Amino acid sequence: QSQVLVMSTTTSTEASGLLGVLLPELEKDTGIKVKVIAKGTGAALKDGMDGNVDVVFVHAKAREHEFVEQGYGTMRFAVMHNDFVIVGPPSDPAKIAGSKNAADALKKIAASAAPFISRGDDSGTHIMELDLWKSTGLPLASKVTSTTQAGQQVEKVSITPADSAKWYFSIGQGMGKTLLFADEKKGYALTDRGTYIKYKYGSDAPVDLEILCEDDPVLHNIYGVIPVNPAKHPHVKHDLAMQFCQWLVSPRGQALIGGYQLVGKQLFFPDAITVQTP
Amino acid sequence: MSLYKMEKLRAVLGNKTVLDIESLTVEKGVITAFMGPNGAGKTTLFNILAFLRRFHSGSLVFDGIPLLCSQAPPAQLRQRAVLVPQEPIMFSSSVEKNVAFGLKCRGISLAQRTKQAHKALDEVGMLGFAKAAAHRLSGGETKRVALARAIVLDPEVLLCDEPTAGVDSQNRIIILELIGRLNAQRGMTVLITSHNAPWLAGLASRMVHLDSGRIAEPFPENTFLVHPGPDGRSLFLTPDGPELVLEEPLAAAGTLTISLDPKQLALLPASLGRAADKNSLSGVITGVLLKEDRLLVTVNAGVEILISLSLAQWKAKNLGPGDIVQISIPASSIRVLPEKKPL
Amino acid sequence: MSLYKMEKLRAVLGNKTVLDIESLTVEKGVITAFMGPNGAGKTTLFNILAFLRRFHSGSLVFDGIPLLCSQAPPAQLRQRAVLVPQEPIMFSSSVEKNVAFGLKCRGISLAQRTKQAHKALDEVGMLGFAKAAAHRLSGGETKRVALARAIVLDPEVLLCDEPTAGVDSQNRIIILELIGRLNAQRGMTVLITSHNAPWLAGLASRMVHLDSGRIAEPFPENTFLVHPGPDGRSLFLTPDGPELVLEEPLAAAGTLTISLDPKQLALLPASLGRAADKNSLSGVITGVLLKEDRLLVTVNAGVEILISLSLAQWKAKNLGPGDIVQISIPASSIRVLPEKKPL
Amino acid sequence: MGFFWDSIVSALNLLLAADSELLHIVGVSLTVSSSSTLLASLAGIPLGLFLGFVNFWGKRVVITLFQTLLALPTVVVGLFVYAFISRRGIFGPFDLLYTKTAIVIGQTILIIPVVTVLTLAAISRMDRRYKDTALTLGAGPLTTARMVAWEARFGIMAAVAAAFGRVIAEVGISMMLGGNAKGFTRTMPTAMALEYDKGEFVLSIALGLILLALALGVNGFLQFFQGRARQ
Amino acid sequence: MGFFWDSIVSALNLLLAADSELLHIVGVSLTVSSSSTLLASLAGIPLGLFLGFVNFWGKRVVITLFQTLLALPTVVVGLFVYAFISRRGIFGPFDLLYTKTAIVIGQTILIIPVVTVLTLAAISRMDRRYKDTALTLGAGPLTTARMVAWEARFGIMAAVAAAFGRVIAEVGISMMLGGNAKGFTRTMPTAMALEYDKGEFVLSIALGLILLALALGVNGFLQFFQGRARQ
Ligand SMILES: Nc1ncnc2c1ncn2[C@@H]1O[C@H](COP(=O)(O)OP(=O)(O)OP(=O)(O)O)[C@@H](O)[C@H]1O
Ligand SMILES: Nc1ncnc2c1ncn2[C@@H]1O[C@H](COP(=O)(O)OP(=O)(O)OP(=O)(O)O)[C@@H](O)[C@H]1O
Ligand SMILES: [Mg+2]
Ligand SMILES: [Mg+2]
Repeated sequence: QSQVLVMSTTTSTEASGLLGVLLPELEKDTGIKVKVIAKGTGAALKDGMDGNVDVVFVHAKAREHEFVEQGYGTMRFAVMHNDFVIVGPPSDPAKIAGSKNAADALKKIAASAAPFISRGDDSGTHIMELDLWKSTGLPLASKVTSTTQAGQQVEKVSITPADSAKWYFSIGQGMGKTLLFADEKKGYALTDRGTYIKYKYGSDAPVDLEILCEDDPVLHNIYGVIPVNPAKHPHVKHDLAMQFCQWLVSPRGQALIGGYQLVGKQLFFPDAITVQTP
Repeated sequence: MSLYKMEKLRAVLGNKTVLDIESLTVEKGVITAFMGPNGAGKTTLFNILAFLRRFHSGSLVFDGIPLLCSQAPPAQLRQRAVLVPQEPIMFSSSVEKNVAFGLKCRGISLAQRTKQAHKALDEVGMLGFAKAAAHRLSGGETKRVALARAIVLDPEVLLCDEPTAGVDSQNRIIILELIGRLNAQRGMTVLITSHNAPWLAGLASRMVHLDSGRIAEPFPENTFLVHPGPDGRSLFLTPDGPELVLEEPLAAAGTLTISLDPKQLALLPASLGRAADKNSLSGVITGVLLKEDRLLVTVNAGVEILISLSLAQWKAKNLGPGDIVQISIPASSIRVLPEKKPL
Repeated sequence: MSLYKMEKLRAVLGNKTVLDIESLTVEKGVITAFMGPNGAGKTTLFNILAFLRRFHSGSLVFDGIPLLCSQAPPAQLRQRAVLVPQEPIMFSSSVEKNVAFGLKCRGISLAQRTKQAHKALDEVGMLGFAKAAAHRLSGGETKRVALARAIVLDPEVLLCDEPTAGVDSQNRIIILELIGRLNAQRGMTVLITSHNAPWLAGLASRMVHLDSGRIAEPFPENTFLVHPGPDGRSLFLTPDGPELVLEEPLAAAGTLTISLDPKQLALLPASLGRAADKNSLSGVITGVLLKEDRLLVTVNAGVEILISLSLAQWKAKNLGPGDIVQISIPASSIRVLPEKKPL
Repeated sequence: MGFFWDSIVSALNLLLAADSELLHIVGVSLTVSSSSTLLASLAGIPLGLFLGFVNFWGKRVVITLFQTLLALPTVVVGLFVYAFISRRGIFGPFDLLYTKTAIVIGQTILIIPVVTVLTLAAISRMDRRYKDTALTLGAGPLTTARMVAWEARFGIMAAVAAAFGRVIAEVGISMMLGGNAKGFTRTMPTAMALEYDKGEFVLSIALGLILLALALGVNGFLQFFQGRARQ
Repeated sequence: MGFFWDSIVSALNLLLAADSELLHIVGVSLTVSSSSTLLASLAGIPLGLFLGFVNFWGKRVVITLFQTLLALPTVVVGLFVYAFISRRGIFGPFDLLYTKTAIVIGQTILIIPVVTVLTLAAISRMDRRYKDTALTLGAGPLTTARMVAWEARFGIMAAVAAAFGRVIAEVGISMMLGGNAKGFTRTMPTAMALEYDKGEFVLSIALGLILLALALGVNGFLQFFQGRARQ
């Protein structure tokens, strides 16, 4: 029982099948069993803040740093990255095929008013998408919802391109659902490459979408792992968590990550060169 | 000694006053019969006296214990009075389990309660059905098992709401005998309702008549449904039968109910009167019954008419069953009964 | 003309043969009464004859139409025969809507059916309840509305399963008269059951006796529950009552039922016999009834005993109500009745 | 428990702001779930009555199957309907996927067994005499069924209420077939699921409270009428 | 429809392989949902009986509230329980979050209203004479309630069946409180949801079919006993 580590992570690590390869090896090497709780990045981090898990494995760099700075995590290990691509229907009504500039591509999509499907769920992908929209310089609409937290009014801002009601679909679902939606609506979407490969080549009903924009350096998607701080939650298994993180960034872990392939394509690129400390 | 004491007891169902009893006492150790037409409130009263329903106002005292109309009836009193309802329902288990149920509630052991249940079933002639499914019995069988289910508890008070309706003639006698015996031997207080006046009269020490929720005079004998003639004064006992003439014309039309006072009717040998006379019917003596010190003579004149005579009067006439006679019906003996309307 | 024709009709409920009729015919336009103890199968038979239940084997022909036991009863025949069940249930709407329901099924207009429903309610004396909630009526009221609900349809065949059980004495007469009238005036075929032999005898042209599902001889009169003495040969009519002695000792112990053949009993003036004699009881004549050509004399000897005499025999004795007499009960007149067991 | 207090305050704030987005979501929720409840009742009540009244060979098996379908997972229903209405499916040309209609179809399939089984349970306990009375008075099978259903109306209403409760709070099918598209097919429960995914627990619960308030309104309304009908 | 054919074949393959992972998931599903059904029945049936029998001020309001709770969203239940059992909650030290116990707690809360409302519906249609008979024969309130419940047993069984169907196919609470952790708290529906997320539709449906087969087994078993009890 004491060898069981509880980890919350984003759905992509589990849904891509990566953990299915890593964890059995981890158990062989270290005897650590990992209880995986997969959810959205936001919820996964929240689990860490509440001390429900021993370690978090997510991809939202800015929020991860914040997490460590606020003392919820002891340190962040950069583990790997994959990249985002913009996909769309083969007919490509916005004519973005071959583009290497994501912001440009989005501008064209907005101009053509072709359907664009957004995750709309505050996930790493969604945050990336919003950053891209901001960098296009197009007018953005923001909507404020106020809630109360600990008695304080808190305002939540949600941002969409302006005047996009007809073509911008914010569906608040996972990556796979977003691709299915885009397929159905013959629309564009920002996706991580892994999920796209899975839905394009590894599915019983492959989506009819093509990669139309890739290789823009801003499209990198970086995964990090953070042990939860025992100073905040004394019960967490910090030692085990550290052991797990170190195994992930060790040559052995990194090799497994780099070697993982889906339908013959590499999905994740090992990143663990530097170990950052707060 | 009085067991139930009611004063100004009122019960309201829906928005209808179903029971409105000025004052009534039921004695301990006695069989009291409740009679009255449909809707008189007998079942409602029994439900209240079995502590199953609240009443609306007034006072009810049971064996010195006053009951409040504002509160649910006290549960512990239910152990002392058991109701056999008018339309009993069986739990869907075996007959013997149904009969043993009350004993189980009283914590009697299984062996003991099976024995007692079998004895009670035997008393109502249903022992052969002990293992049968109780909820599939016929109407009369259900009635009898329901009685067994109550008497097996040997309660202080037994309330039987029409215990013999639907019961066959042979078992009716058995049941009546049983009820009489429970009262005579164990001193059980019995309250009973029925629409069969003759046998109730034989069984009960006291008859209470209810009508429209009130204690009332007993309903008269010799009651007939009649069809008024076009003039509003003549009445026909059957569509083509004998005609009676009233003293005053009727206000209303349509069929109505009348009663003939048996004491006011005169019985004459056929030779003395003429069958064609108004208010005079001819018929055959079909029965002579001695009741207390009077004779009740039944004459079949198309319908059966009852005439009450003193023993001396009867002897003087020298008549017997099978003789043809004339009945003379004075207009004053005809009473038009009020139509029943819901309160 | 025969309306229902049954041959070897068998009905099985659960795993009990409830009905097993060799052969029976019910005539058109006639009132046929079905009598028999509880559980005889009357209700089961009526349900089959109203096309509500299947039978198990044998044949049933209705008005020339053969019915198959293998198929559900044909729905269209139900329009021709209407059942008033033993324990009727009301739809939870008003009384008048309940009565008008069948007319609605027959596509009669609202105005017309309300009018007819009111007329039928008037006939059973329930017009005052037209707007009342039908499912809240008292037992007897429900019975009467159920009858109105059937007769308003003016069916070819009316099946009444105990139409007067629970109905008050006044309305019982009204209902019987009504049933008689429907038959006499409209030629309606009526099948009726009841446990009240006397009035059924007056109403019906034919009596059919059922027992344990079979057509049977009528149940004998003078039936008593008796308690055998310790020797197995003496019987006590009541625990401390008169004693009867059998010719042969009994095999079984426990209470049992006997019948005394009214024709074998002898009636003697009190002076001629001694009350202490075995099988001789003394009592008072309480009634004399003429039935067909014989006289039925009721003697109260602790229990009521019926003696049947010819008119000549009676005249010769010169006895009358109120006289004290001796009844002599020959051992041969005592019949021990078989106990009823479920089939 | 400051958390729940926050949620209540937030719920009130949301309501007071009468946010047009919120109103749209509430509207979609109500339309979709009342439509599917209505459709499922139109199918399930007659089905339940049929199973209760008509005897046929294999009836027990059919009843068992319907009882089994009480456990119908939303993913199965979702994928099943998806296979028909996605662009590649037979009904693809109707362009139904990711519309309210699609949610209604899926939810209706989901709750037909609920309505059927509970209707059957309600009428199978009814006194047999209701049926016999209707039949002997000359009612046809439909009228007879209607009379019995009327007597069992409170049970059938409970069946419908259970079905409505099931769909108004339903997430899976609404997500899969509706797509949770903001301004189009987002319902209260999918909005809640989204806020939860984002870690916005307070907002999620606030929406849940509004949903319950809504259900309370609907039920209070029905109770009121039920109370009047009972008199 | 080759899709469904594939699913059926896959389901059979999975079953034939008697995959230990699959067996574990099935085990978790059955344990969790039968526990929560049992607990909810233990609470909901007496509650329904209580509401059916005991008159008190405000009873109609309480019934309306329970009817409203039929629409209880899984997210609300999930977050509510989460607030108590997460490390920060009062019961944090018991370490319940992401365990089977947590799912059972949440599911029990979810279906107590279902059992309560449907039990109430079942007994409120029972002939009043059952109650009166038990009372006059001297039964206390508990025995009386038990007798009436016995007479209404088929209705109550339908209530329990509906509740079981609800939880065996339940995703939201199982995800939120169980965490869908493989080898620990993964249930059939959460496994299906995961496979669906991964785009493994065939596998997802195959699991759904196995789930339905399981439910069929449970129901067939109950029907069998019900049939015997009816005789
Ligand atoms: N819930 C109710 N609402 C309105 N009226 C009612 C209700 N229950 C009973 N009644 C009426 O109250 C009256 C008395 O009913 P009750 O059953 O006490 O009569 P009863 O004397 O037992 O009649 P019966 O001889 O037919 O059995 C009847 O007229 C009946 O219609
Ligand atoms: N489903 C059943 N299973 C087993 N036995 C049954 C079933 N239904 C009825 N019976 C039995 O069949 C017999 C006939 O019942 P039925 O109701 O026809 O009698 P009945 O002549 O109408 O009696 P009553 O005079 O009491 O009304 C009864 O002994 C009853 O117990
Ligand atoms: Mg009564
Ligand atoms: Mg009968």
